[in-house]
Amino acid sequence: MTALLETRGVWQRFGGLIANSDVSISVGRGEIVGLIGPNGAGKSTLFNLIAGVLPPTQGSIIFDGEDVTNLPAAARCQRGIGRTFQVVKSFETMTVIDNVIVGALVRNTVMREARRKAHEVLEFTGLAARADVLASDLVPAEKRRLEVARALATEPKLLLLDEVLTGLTPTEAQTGVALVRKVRETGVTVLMVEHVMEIVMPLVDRAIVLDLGKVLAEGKPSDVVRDPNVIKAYLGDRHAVGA
Amino acid sequence: MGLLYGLIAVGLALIFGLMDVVNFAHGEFLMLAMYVTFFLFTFFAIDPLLSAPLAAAALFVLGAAVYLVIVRFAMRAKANVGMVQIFATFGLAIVMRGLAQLFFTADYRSVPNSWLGGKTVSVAGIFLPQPQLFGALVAIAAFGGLYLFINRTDFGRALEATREDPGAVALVGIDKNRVFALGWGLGGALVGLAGAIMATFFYIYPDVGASFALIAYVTVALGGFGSVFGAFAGGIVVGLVEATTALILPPSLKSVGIYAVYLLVVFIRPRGLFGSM
Amino acid sequence: QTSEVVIGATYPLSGSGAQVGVDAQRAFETAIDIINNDQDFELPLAKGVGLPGLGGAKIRIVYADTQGDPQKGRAEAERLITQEKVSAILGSYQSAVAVTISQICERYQIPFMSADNSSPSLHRRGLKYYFRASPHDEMFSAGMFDFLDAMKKKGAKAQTLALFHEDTIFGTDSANAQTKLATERGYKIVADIKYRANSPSLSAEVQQLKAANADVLMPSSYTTDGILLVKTMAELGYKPNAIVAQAAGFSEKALYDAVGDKLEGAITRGSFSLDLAAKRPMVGKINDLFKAKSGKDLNDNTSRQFMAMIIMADAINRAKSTDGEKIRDALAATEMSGEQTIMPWKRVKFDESGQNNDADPVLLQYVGGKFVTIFPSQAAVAEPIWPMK
Amino acid sequence: MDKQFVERRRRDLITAAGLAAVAAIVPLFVKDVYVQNIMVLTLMYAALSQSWNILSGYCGQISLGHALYFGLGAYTTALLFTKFGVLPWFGMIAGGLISAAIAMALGYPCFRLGGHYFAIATIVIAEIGLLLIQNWDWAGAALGIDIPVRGDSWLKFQFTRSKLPYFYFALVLACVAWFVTWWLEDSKWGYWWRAVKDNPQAAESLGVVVFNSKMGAAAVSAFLVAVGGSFYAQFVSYIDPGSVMGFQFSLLMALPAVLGGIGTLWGPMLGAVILIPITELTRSYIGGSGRGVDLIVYGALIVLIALARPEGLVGLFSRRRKEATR
Amino acid sequence: MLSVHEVTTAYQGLVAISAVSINVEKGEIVCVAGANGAGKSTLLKSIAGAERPRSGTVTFDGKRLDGMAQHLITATGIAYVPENRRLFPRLSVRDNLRLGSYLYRGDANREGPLDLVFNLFPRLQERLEQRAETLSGGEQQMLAIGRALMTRPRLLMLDEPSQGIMPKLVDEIFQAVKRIRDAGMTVLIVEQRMAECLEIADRAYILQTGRVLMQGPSAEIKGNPDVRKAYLGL
Ligand SMILES: Nc1ncnc2c1ncn2[C@@H]1O[C@H](COP(=O)(O)OP(=O)(O)OP(=O)(O)O)[C@@H](O)[C@H]1O
Ligand SMILES: Nc1ncnc2c1ncn2[C@@H]1O[C@H](COP(=O)(O)OP(=O)(O)OP(=O)(O)O)[C@@H](O)[C@H]1O
Ligand SMILES: CC(C)C[C@H](N)C(=O)O
Ligand SMILES: [Mg+2]
Ligand SMILES: [Mg+2]
Repeated sequence: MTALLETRGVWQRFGGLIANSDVSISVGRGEIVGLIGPNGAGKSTLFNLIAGVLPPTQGSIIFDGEDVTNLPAAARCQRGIGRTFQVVKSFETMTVIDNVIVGALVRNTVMREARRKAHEVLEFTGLAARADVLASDLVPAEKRRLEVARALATEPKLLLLDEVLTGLTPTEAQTGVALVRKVRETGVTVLMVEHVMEIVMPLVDRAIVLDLGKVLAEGKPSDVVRDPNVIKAYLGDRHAVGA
Repeated sequence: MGLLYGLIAVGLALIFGLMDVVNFAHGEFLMLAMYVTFFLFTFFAIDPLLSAPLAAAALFVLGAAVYLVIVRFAMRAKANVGMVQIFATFGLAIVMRGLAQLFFTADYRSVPNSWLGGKTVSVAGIFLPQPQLFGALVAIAAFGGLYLFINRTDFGRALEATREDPGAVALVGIDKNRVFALGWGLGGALVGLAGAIMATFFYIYPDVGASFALIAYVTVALGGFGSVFGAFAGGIVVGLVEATTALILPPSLKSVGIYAVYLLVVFIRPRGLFGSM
Repeated sequence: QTSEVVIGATYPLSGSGAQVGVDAQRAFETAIDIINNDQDFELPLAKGVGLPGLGGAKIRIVYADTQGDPQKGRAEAERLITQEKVSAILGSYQSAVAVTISQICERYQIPFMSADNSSPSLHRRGLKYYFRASPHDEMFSAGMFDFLDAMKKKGAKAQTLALFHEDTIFGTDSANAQTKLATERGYKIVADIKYRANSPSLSAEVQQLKAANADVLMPSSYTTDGILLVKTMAELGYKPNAIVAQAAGFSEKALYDAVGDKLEGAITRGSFSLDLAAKRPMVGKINDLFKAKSGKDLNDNTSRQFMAMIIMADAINRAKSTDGEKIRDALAATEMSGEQTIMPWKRVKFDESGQNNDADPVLLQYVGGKFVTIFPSQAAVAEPIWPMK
Repeated sequence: MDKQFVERRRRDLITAAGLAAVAAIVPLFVKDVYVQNIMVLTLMYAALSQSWNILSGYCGQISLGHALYFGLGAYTTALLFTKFGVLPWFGMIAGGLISAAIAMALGYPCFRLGGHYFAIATIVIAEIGLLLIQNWDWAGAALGIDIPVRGDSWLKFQFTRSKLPYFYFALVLACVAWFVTWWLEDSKWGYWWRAVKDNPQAAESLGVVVFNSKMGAAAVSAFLVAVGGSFYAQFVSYIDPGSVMGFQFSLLMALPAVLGGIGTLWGPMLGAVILIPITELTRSYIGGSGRGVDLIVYGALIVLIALARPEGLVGLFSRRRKEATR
Repeated sequence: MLSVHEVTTAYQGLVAISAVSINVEKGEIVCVAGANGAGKSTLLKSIAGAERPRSGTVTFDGKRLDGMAQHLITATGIAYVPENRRLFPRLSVRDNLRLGSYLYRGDANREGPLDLVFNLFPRLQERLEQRAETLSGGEQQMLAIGRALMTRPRLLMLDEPSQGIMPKLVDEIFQAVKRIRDAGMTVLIVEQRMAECLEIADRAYILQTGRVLMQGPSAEIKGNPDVRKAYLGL
């Protein structure tokens, strides 16, 4: 079986700055892959390239066997790429349920269906109680959850999660971890960025480490955290001991 | 002439561009400045050139007051702040016209002969009317001053920051109301200057602002919001386009030329010539 | 019987035409003063109090603001008719607004008199209730060309013309009439400049006028653009040989207050001439009455507004009724000699389309700070100065 | 919760039907033509503002050039009728379609522009339209078009004295505009539009084709406004460029929605019902003085409403409703 | 130094914190912890003047802060880094930092704290001309803290500063907080990462549904079995 997502030699430059340089990664169907790396390593940029916010300066992106490099974001969503934004972008003047309905409309053209789907997703993500609240009234953690809900409502094959589990107490984070597992069980492949090792390590099947725009390391989480380069660039000494 | 559009536009650029607030009463500010100049001239025989600073001061007060009394509250809107501001200032424009008609009557006025009025200098066969020439000089000086003020001082930076996020400037100890009131005051003062110069060669009546408002907006947008230099460049472009389209198109269509240039520019550069936002 | 007759007046009382509307109010008040009180003038209804035909009923006027908008003019006319129960309507400065007001008047069978609208199309729409005592643009223009013909005969240089007109109904109609007459009578139009009304700048236009350098400059502009035109001309160093203007701005005091010093010798057509006061003393006295109210002399517009009220009141008086149809019939039967007016007209008599074809325009020249009548010869008090200054 | 939503929509619909029914019988009691005239204008502005609201309120593309579509509707109808004898009913449809087509053609370059640049582009385009018509002799140029009224006729949609036919047409127009909004509000388009307004980038990521959404909104909005323009031409039976295509008109179209509550279902209606009578009454009853007092009163009212209720007057109602359900 | 007394704050009628009292002494690092929605951020907002308390008092060095305009509170020496950072997105990193020293416009040494900032976050120095909105998530967090330091606060309030920061830097930030304290400032910090936070904090408060559930020296809190279970996930 081919990989669900593949990036082939992807580059992204911002003026003189190289945010992604020759990134080739692949994500298999049904995997949960962690994308980690220092601040400013280019993780969110790579997400933007995969989701179609930006065209890569160079390289191509293959999704589900199709070259989607030149497709706009909306078309990629229709093909099954769902994403969240690290800096949340809720529809502030709309209620939570309406936010999610927008996502649900991609696959449900009948309003009633879309609404039902949206409720289902809210139930699933634990936002049901906040359905009729305006998105602008949510606290940051809830907004991040709304990002996930909206993306899930598009019924993606691949879900890109950019730091959606930050700002949670360890206990709450466990609920988040469970949620991601549940998502995977429904057949969705997950590629996630997260800095909290306590969350990432037990959750992901595989970790890819970016540093300075390049792939620094890749492999099983337990191996990756022992990689001296990763420790030096990313984890710091304490985690070296901890892991 | 272009520079004058520029000068009128620069007041707008300040309020509109730098603060991201639309002032639909801009033309009425200009009208008021012209009346101030007119009355100073008729009652105290103060030449428009001398009264320009007085008009600027009067309009500074007006600008700051309009912000503190009206715009500040319009900005409380949670959604569509822009539209609320547009209509609050639109209402204000109507009120100002009404007040002008009530107090100054609907008569057309004009400052008969100022020191410069009606004189021309001829440079290499091109006639340059002195008032406009002087206006151009003032405009350049005002632009220069404002440019330095905005780009080199803390106030300029504070103004930009306040526009970006009025709710966040308190985090660094800036009083947004003070900054905006000052910004409006300055915008007003520039219009005051423009009005005083305009009064030397334009007629004055309660609705005179309408003739200029649209062209001033286009000038700012053409140059690009948030840029003093842009307003300056916009003014020059508008002046040039106006003069040249009249040669190709019937004069009644000359503003079509300006509008077309605006569209052309923003279709190619969606933020105007020098816009940052 | 009725003790008062209500007449409506629809004018722009705010917005860019407000000044004319406000002046019109003073003109109407002057006329009503004369009608309602006992005054010794050779005008109809001046002597005695009120309208004798209606048992001495007095005239009351109701103003409505059109803001220069046809739709608003229409609504106001309808309000005046249905709520204020006016017997007739006078108006309306802008011809576009007169179009809708006259339509409404037609529907309600209430007479409408154009005091100061000059678009020739107005009386050609087959309306029964439309009247205009004063000349329209074609008549005015004909007067102007009669004058030019006379000047040419005297050997003056008046062969090439430059038209300068705004892009409104007034400007367009005026220019159309002038173009037609120029071709008919063998003049050459070297520049025909149509400009946008209330432009912020007329430099480009004036440059073109200057380049064309016609013998006669013929502007059709309101006060605002008139002032700007003259100032711009001075600034760009353009001094035309002669100016023969289609009134409007060029008959307004405001324009001469502003730029009179640059207009020595400018000529404008008009329907009124203060010089008439020499022959007809009441003209001077009425002018004084008006001046006391407004601080201005009667001019092209205010004199016509004044006369419109007198003529309408006269018709109502003869109709002995406030009924629209009867007033209309009385108006249609109007036969007023020139002496009974303050105008240099032959007489007031309406043709079947409601136009008075015997209202001759005059040409006035601005000399030494006031207007002097220079044409036609029977009204003239001085020889034209040509070229100007 | 879903039930609540369905109920709210049904309640909106019933309220609207009720209001329409009440409005429909009002002229049977109010015979004064002046008041009827105000009611016609109110309904017309309500319809226009409701249509404007679709593009600018829901989809967030602030247009200050809708006078263009209004004028196109008015001119298409009037020209077709006076030059070719085409009945205004067809003219209305033609005007609507032409406007929608032009709106989309203009949208193509304009929708790339953001915020003020877009708004000014709309102003400028409408102004160009105005100037072109003003200089187009065949279309009457500045003289405008005088539509000859020859007695009452439904076919030609002209009536000499009676305002009732106009009233009912305006009522239908307002109802249609409202209903279209109501219907679109809970449709794919409605959600897309609001998403595009709030955050285009997020909308794209959720499969919303932002550009198409804007185009759709522009077409619907322009079509309805043009029908309003056709109506206006018939109602006033005289049009000239300045009075149907002026910039003021674009503002007046937006004003009710802004004061009532931009991007809301009821805002434009509420705004028009309050604003238009004020506009007319201040002019008629205090405008006669010639001293500008009416402007002062009218302008001050606008300022006050804008400041007292920056979110729009509908806030007055919905807040109360929210509290009632709490 | 800072004393919050019985403060109640509500959003549109919904009470978020009720009668919360806390104290911060000069030179202390105080940690406030609690679940999502417990009211931690609301507490900081109420002190900083971003929300107006419904009742209760806030005093800072004997000065009443409640009811004072937010910018004046900043001027008294309290710097607040909100959860959502509130940078000036289209201004450069340099301008964002410079605005931080707005209060010291006339001061010759206005950029004094810059050394400390660059020392803590060298990344910012590399990115001086970049617009704040294009920074990566973590870089934005650094800038927000940096800007706050530029106001030369006596009391620094941080709302979840470790959010979005890579592990290596999280430790550094906590160390930095210590250094900041050692540089003479007092720190009030809201954190989810209680374990790390308690390590550096002198005292801690735990909020639950808008009330103070527990308070005491860090060691004591850390040892509490309920806390270990509920908040440390142990
Ligand atoms: N539009 C842009 N212009 C210039 N530089 C940019 C732009 N967008 C991103 N960058 C820079 O590119 C680098 C990579 O940014 P990116 O957001 O991908 O980092 P990241 O790995 O997601 O980091 P973090 O974990 O902090 O979120 C950063 O240094 C950032 O400043
Ligand atoms: N702007 C707002 N409008 C309405 N309610 C709000 C708003 N901000 C916060 N709340 C509510 O106030 C309560 C406390 O929120 P607060 O942000 O203080 O919690 P927190 O402890 O900081 O949570 P977190 O860990 O998610 O940051 C929550 O129930 C939240 O829903
Ligand atoms: C010369 C003017 C008095 C013309 C008149 N106002 C009109 O437009 O009809
Ligand atoms: Mg990132
Ligand atoms: Mg919080």
